[in-house]
Amino acid sequence: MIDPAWVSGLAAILFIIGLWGALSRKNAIVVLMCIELMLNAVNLQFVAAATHWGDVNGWVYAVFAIAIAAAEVAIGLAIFLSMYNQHETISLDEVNLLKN
Amino acid sequence: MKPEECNEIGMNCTEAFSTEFWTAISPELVMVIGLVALFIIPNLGNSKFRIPLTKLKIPWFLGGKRFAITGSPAIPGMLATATIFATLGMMAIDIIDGSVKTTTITSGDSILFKIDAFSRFFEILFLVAVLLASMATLDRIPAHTFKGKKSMDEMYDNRRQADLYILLLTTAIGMCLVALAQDLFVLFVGLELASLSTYILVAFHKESKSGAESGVKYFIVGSVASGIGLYGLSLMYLEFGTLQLSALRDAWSGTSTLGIIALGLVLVGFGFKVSAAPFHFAAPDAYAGANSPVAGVLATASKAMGMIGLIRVLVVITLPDSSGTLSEESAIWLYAIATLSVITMTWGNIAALGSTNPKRMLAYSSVAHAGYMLAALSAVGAWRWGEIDAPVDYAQAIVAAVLFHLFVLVAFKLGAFLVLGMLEMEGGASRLSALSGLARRDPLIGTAMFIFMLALAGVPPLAGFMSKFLVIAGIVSTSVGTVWVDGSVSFSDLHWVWWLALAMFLNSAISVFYYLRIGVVMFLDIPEEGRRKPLPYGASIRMAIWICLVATVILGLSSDTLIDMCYRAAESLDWD
Amino acid sequence: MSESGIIDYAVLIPLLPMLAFPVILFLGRIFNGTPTWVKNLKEGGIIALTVMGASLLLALAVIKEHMNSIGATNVFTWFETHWWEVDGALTDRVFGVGIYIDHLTVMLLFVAAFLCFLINIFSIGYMNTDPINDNRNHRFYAEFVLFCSGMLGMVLADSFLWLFIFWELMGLCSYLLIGFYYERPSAAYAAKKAFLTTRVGDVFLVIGLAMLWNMFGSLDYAVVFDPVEIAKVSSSELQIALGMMFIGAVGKSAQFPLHVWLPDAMEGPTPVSALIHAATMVNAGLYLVARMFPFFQAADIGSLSTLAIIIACIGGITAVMAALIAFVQMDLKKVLAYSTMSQLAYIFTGLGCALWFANNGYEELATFALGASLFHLFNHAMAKGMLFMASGSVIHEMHHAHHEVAHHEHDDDHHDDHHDDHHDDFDAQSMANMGGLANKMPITATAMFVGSMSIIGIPFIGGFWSKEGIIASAWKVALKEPVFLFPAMLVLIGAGMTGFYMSRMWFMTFAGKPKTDVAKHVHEQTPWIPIPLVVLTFMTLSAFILAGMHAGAWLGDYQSGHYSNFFSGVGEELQYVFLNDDPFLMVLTYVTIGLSFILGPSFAMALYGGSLDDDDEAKPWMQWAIDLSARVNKNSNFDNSAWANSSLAYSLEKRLHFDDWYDAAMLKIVVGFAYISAKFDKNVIDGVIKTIESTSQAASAKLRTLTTGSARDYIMMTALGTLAIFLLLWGVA
Amino acid sequence: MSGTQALDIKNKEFMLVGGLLLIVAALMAFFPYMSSGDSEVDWISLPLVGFPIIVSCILLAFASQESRSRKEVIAVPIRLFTLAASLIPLAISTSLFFDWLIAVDWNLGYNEYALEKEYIWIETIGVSWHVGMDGLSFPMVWLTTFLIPVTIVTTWNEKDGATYHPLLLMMGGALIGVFVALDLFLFYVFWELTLIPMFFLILKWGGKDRRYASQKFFIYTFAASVIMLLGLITLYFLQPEGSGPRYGTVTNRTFDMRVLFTNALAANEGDGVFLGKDMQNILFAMLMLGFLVKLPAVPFHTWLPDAHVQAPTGGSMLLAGVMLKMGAYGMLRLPVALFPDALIFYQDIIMAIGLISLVWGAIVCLGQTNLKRMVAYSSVSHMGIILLGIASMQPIGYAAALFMMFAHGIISPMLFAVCGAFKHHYHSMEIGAMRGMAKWSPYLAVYMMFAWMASLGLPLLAGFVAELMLMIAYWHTYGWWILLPGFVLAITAAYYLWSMQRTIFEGGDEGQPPESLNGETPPDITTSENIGMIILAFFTILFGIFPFIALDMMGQWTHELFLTVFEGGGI
Repeated sequence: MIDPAWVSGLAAILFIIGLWGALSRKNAIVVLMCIELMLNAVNLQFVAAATHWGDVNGWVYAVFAIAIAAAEVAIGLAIFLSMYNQHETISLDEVNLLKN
Repeated sequence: MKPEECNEIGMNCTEAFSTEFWTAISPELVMVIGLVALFIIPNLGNSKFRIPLTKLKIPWFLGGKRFAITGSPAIPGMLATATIFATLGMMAIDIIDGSVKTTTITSGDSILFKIDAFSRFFEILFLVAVLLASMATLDRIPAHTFKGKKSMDEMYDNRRQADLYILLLTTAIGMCLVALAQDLFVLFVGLELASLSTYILVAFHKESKSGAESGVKYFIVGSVASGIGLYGLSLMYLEFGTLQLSALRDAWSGTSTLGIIALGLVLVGFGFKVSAAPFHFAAPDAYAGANSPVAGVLATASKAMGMIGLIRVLVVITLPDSSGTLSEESAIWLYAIATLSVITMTWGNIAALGSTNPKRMLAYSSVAHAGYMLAALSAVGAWRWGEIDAPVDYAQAIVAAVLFHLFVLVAFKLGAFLVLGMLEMEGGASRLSALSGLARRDPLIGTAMFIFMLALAGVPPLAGFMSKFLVIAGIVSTSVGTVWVDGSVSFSDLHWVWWLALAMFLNSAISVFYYLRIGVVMFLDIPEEGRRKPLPYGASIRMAIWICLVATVILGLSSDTLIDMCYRAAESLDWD
Repeated sequence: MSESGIIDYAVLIPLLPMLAFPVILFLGRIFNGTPTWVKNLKEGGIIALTVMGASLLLALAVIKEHMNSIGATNVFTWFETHWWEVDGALTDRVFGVGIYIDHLTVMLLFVAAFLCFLINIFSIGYMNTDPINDNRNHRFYAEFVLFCSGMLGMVLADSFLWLFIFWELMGLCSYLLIGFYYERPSAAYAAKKAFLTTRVGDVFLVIGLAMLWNMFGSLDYAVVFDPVEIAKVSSSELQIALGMMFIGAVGKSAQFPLHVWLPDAMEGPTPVSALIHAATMVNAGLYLVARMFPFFQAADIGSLSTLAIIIACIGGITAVMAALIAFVQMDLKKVLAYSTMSQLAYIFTGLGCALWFANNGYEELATFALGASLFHLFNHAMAKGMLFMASGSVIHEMHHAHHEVAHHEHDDDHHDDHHDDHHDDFDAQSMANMGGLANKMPITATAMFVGSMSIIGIPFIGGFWSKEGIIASAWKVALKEPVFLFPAMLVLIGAGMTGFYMSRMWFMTFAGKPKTDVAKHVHEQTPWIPIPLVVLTFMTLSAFILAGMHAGAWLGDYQSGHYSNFFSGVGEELQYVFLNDDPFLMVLTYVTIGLSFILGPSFAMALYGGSLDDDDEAKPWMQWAIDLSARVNKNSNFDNSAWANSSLAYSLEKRLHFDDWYDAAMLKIVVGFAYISAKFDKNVIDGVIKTIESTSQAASAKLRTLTTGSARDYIMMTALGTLAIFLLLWGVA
Repeated sequence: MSGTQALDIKNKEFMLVGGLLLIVAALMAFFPYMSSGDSEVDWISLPLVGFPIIVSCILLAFASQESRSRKEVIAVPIRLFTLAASLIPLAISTSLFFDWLIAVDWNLGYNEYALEKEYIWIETIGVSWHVGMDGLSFPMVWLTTFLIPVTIVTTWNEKDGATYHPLLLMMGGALIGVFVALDLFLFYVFWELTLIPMFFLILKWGGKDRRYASQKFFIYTFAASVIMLLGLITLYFLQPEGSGPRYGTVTNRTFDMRVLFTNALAANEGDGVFLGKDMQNILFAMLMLGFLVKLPAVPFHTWLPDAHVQAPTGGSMLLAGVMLKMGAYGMLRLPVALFPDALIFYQDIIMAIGLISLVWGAIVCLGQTNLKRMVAYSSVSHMGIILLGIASMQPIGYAAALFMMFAHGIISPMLFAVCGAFKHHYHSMEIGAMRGMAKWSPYLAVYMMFAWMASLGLPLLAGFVAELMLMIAYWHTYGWWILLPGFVLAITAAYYLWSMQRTIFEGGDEGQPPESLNGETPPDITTSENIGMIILAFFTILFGIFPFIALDMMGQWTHELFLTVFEGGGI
């Protein structure tokens, strides 16, 4: 069995990659994917921690987190769609009518 | 914790899905029922279901040509309003005698929910906010939905009416979950439910550029923030092996590095919800793009939801016990929150100073208010970490002040958004000039708006003054502690959080400037071209504004009951 | 000490005129222009006269009652307050309002009430016949009675506080009456100047009062004049306090260096000049200084001498300076104004002497000097009141004559052109336009003749007695205190100068040929004007009798009974003046007489004398003087052009530049500074506030640019915020 | 659509229902225990404070619902009604003053109040509706009740009177509330409440720059008063905990001033120092800051000229007449009495501020070209006298400060009434824009001269009494510094006389009307202005000649203050 520490490390790396991606990419879809990456890191972490503690709750948390992520994707894509309809772009940098 | 155990220590425990469980959460159940009804009722029609292979048609009622009565565009709103009203009524009956029976809902070893004064208080707060918002949208479809001018009838035929109320209800349910949750993850799930609903609500004007844009921004930043928060939770789980509040509270140690990292990440997650600087950036954009009642809900209920999280994490989990053994090294978040509070309130106020979009201005002012509440939380921290000799009542009073502030915010901040909502009904409220001459066009609404502004600024005897007053009084009381025993005090004896009170006061002095400007514009300026006529009627939104107005005044004049309620709510948290 | 009797009604003396003030004002406002109001009530003049008559009668009754006794009564308590003593105890302090009557009060009360009444009569003649006053005479009478109230109240007051209160009331009325012709810029300017200049003095008076109060805990005469109390306080402090109060007196009595307002005050109607700026109000300063007498008596020997010397010196300087300026004035009233200033200065010198004597233990000499001073005050008030009224009569008739002449021309030239535009450059007050009026205005000329003689000090007439007394006193002090030589010399020289300018005035006005067409048409008209002139002429001449009572007896020993045998008193007085035991004083008398009676008038005759028109003949008691002047003028061939063109003469015409300097100081320095201050206030003090506002607005704009509108930046900020939280958490942990 | 039509409720019904709700709520909130307690009639809460505010709210609500064209029609009855309503407090306070009809014992010791009434308001934090009056507050209460009807009459013809006059009435109620409050919280509530009607008065009826002025006025004074509030809250928590009806159930402290004073007096007794020297100094400074801005004292005065110049006549009259006195009242009520040791500590600073206000105000007056601005700065100057009185540490100085408040409260409204009438009839505020006012407007000229003279401290008018007492006290404490106040007396005369010279006087036979009139003949003042000003003039004279009417009461208060606070405090 893999030491949960390694998994946590992986989760951390995933999270950082996700975060980095979220703040460096312009494409909304890619950003959404990066957010998913962050959530995946969370899942991994939960699972690893559940293993570490031998606690069933962790797995439940992970399942719930997956569900949340799924809902988020659905909603996100819908919103992006409407953005695309209006702005005809999915580049986050070009959508800045509202500011100041 | 086993039910038997918790019964032993005097709590009323009940296992999930047991009979008692259904009674205990009956108010929330009403909402769920309402939600289901909202799915079904507008869709009732004359469709028939043909039993396969037969010609027998059984009336199926879902779909087809909608019935005139149930298909009326006014129905979803009324249904949602009635649902929330009923829920509120049930909760009110629950607490009418002043004390909430504490019921703990467990699932196996873990405590899921706890129905106590604290959670009931917040539930009422959320429901009032959502109720007002749904009332305000009753006889109007959110503005900018139609680009072209359409008749009211067409607007009412808009099927999205139902969507709006469904989302409002899910938001309410999510928020109630947050209030009830005794497990950080459950709390987060509720938070996500509410968040996801609000993302859609913000982006509800998908037909307009600003609607879509604000939705996107709010969604992306919100998701990142909640992702960070969730990661923090997972780290916390990794470190302590549980996300149960009571267990975490016992396990929490300020010396654990992973714990501190987790705390920081969780703070970011909730910080976004309360729109604390620098996590507030999406808020002004979101408020500006969303329709006003929804923005009002974001600024009040959503903020309160974030505040629940902060209170749970900061006050319940990470506050050291009274033994003081952990006192010095665990004063970990005191400076962080204090710094954050000063930055937040100053940022909010300064930014609002020059803002010419009333909605953005209200958004920034909401940021500032978040700062005030964070300052209050710092005082709670100082109570434990500042070697202040004061009983627990002091800290409870501060938390009560925060609760009071959150509650009355619903009255005047949401009220202000509702007034803007009225303006949106005749086309846009994104410029200051939209408000010009409002007092002349409609003295009642103008006066109401002015009173909301004064309340936001903290002018007595309005509710806004009372709330600020209580918060500051809380901070000062902590910084003073019980030094009076000596009869003689040196100024240096006071804890440094006293300066937070000063910062708050200076900030509210700055804030008067922009609140007052609204008043000046309303009372002095000449209405814009094309906005000379009185405002459209809209009985229910007027009613909502009136409720807000009366509450703003009454909660200022006669705040005793509410303070009491807040105090009891604060007391019911786990102190020691 | 309260007693019953007529003194209980003394409060009515100032109160009646004070109550008449609103009555006249409002009746005038309501009935303005109606025949009854104009004809029968003389636009309020009759009401004023009635009130003043009542006051005079009451005053006479009070004087009769208290001629030889001190009377005091309390009217009401103004207010009470408390004082925290040095030892921490609280004591009650009462500010009362009351009446106090002693010899000084009696004297001034008579002067004030009597002259107010007479000048009221004169006013009815003077004011109501001048069309320029139509519809505003009620204002005049209202202010007039208010002034009288102030004057009477001041002399009757029982404390320095109420003295000051009425003093200021007079100041207000003076302001109002000088500015009576409000539409004239010169009048407005003069009114402001008068008020402001006296205000400067008043400020010091208030400070003096504050100091005095702090020393005695009260300002009531009954308390502060108590020798026991005076002995308790520090003399040096007392001297400063009294000095401060004296500055107030300097302002009110138009002494150097606060004298600038008095000549300008002649912008007011002539009755006002007569009443306020000659006969009564300017005496207030003298009254105040005379009131200080008990302090000087009771204080340590010599401890207050410095102040006495200062008072005398101020008097001396003013006496000569004013006389010098009077040399060159062409305006009839201005000459009288400077003469007033000069004569008041004499009285100040006399008071200075009296105070010096009192403080140095020479009781008798002090009484004498004080008596001489007050007697001069009396004489001067009577004579100068008369002179002003006479001058008013002249000016009034000149105006009338001018109107007639102008109308005549108009009627000849343009029959249809009827508007009143003869407010041309003709100056009815300039002596250059007069001349030869002696036969046309016999009563006026006589009055002025007698008045001038009294002021000059022609032997046996009015002011002669008192002036001799003052000069003698001054020299008597000078023999003991060398510093006093300065004022003593000045008053002596001043006597000669008085002779010159008063004679000059009379000769320029009444002798010689009429200098203008207008002067030929002058004649006396209304009966109201001569009455007071005649009365006062007799008053002035009868100073002989009063002299018999010896002014000294107005003070101190009340029981000596000088009234019973005033003829022997006259004998004593004559002997005192002309055949004094002290050869020095005797010589001094004759020197004075020589200067004032011979030298001064001779020069005046030489320069300005001349006979009347051939067919005119003045009354015999004046004709001789005119003839004499014509002869002197013819024989002397005196040429004063060198002197007239000198820079000194120019300076004198410019009133020694005092006004210019004061104006410059006020306008350039004070107002300039005020303008700068106003700018500073607006731009710097308020600028700070504005800067805060603009800075925060700018900060707001800056801060809001951080909200770029790009979601990526928001995420970035969120990440940065996360880092910041970590840092903060770590910093602690 | 049709379904929602039935739900449409007209604004009026909303107003009716809501208004009733509000009134009921207010009554419930304020007087929960009204029926209980002693049987004595409460002459303060409703008649003096509640009545004006409630009446004006109702009138305002009523007027706001009328259409624009109807507004002029209803203005007349509303004015009359407002006037009648404002006379009721006046009648009550006057009869209290002279002990007619209502028996009042004004012979009070320190920390004793007449007509004291107390109802618990906010139980949780120990706030009660505690009102009462003593020698310090009662003259101000009377002044306020007196000024309200006078102001209403003077500005009878102000445009949009249907809302203008009720606002004045509301202002009066709030101001009275400040003076009668015996609870720190209540005091602060009314303190801020006064801002709102004044804000509207300036905003809606003000001059050209009213937008700027009204906001500046509001923000400046608000900013200062929040600092004061922080001081009050700190003070609140620095008191011993207690229990009882006045004490908060949550905080265990009370905002009650009587308790506060009792504590402070007990602590200050002898050598004791309430809260300690350091804390006293801090709190004193914080409280004073709020009061100094309100007063206002240099350098915190710059809101005043702007507010005054822009404010309508009635607003200016009340602002100068009563609102500025709130600052002085607050000082005497709280910091001076609570922190005598700090007072000694700051004595010279207070004196310096007072002196600077006095001198600077006067000098700046001299440099003004705007009549109203000049008068505004003269208020700054006169308020300096109050500070000097406080710094003098003599009962007579305190009495001077009190009487100055009172006298200035009568004189300055007249000053502003004159300015207002001038503006009204001459359409200009520039000094020297015209000459010879006495020709066209003799009444106005007379009132102007009267007011100016009263303000420059002419004896027999109210202002003099205070100046005299101050000079006496000041010499005692600060000696030759007295030359500066003396200098100011002269400068004050200078600017007033100079301005009169350039308005009332001069102009020749024809006069020089201002250009702003475009050749029309200026009228004299209206009857209502005349009535208002003559009332003010009458009282100026009355209190000038018979100051004891008000001063004895003030003297009594200062006596008690010194006896109890300073002597008892062992200073």
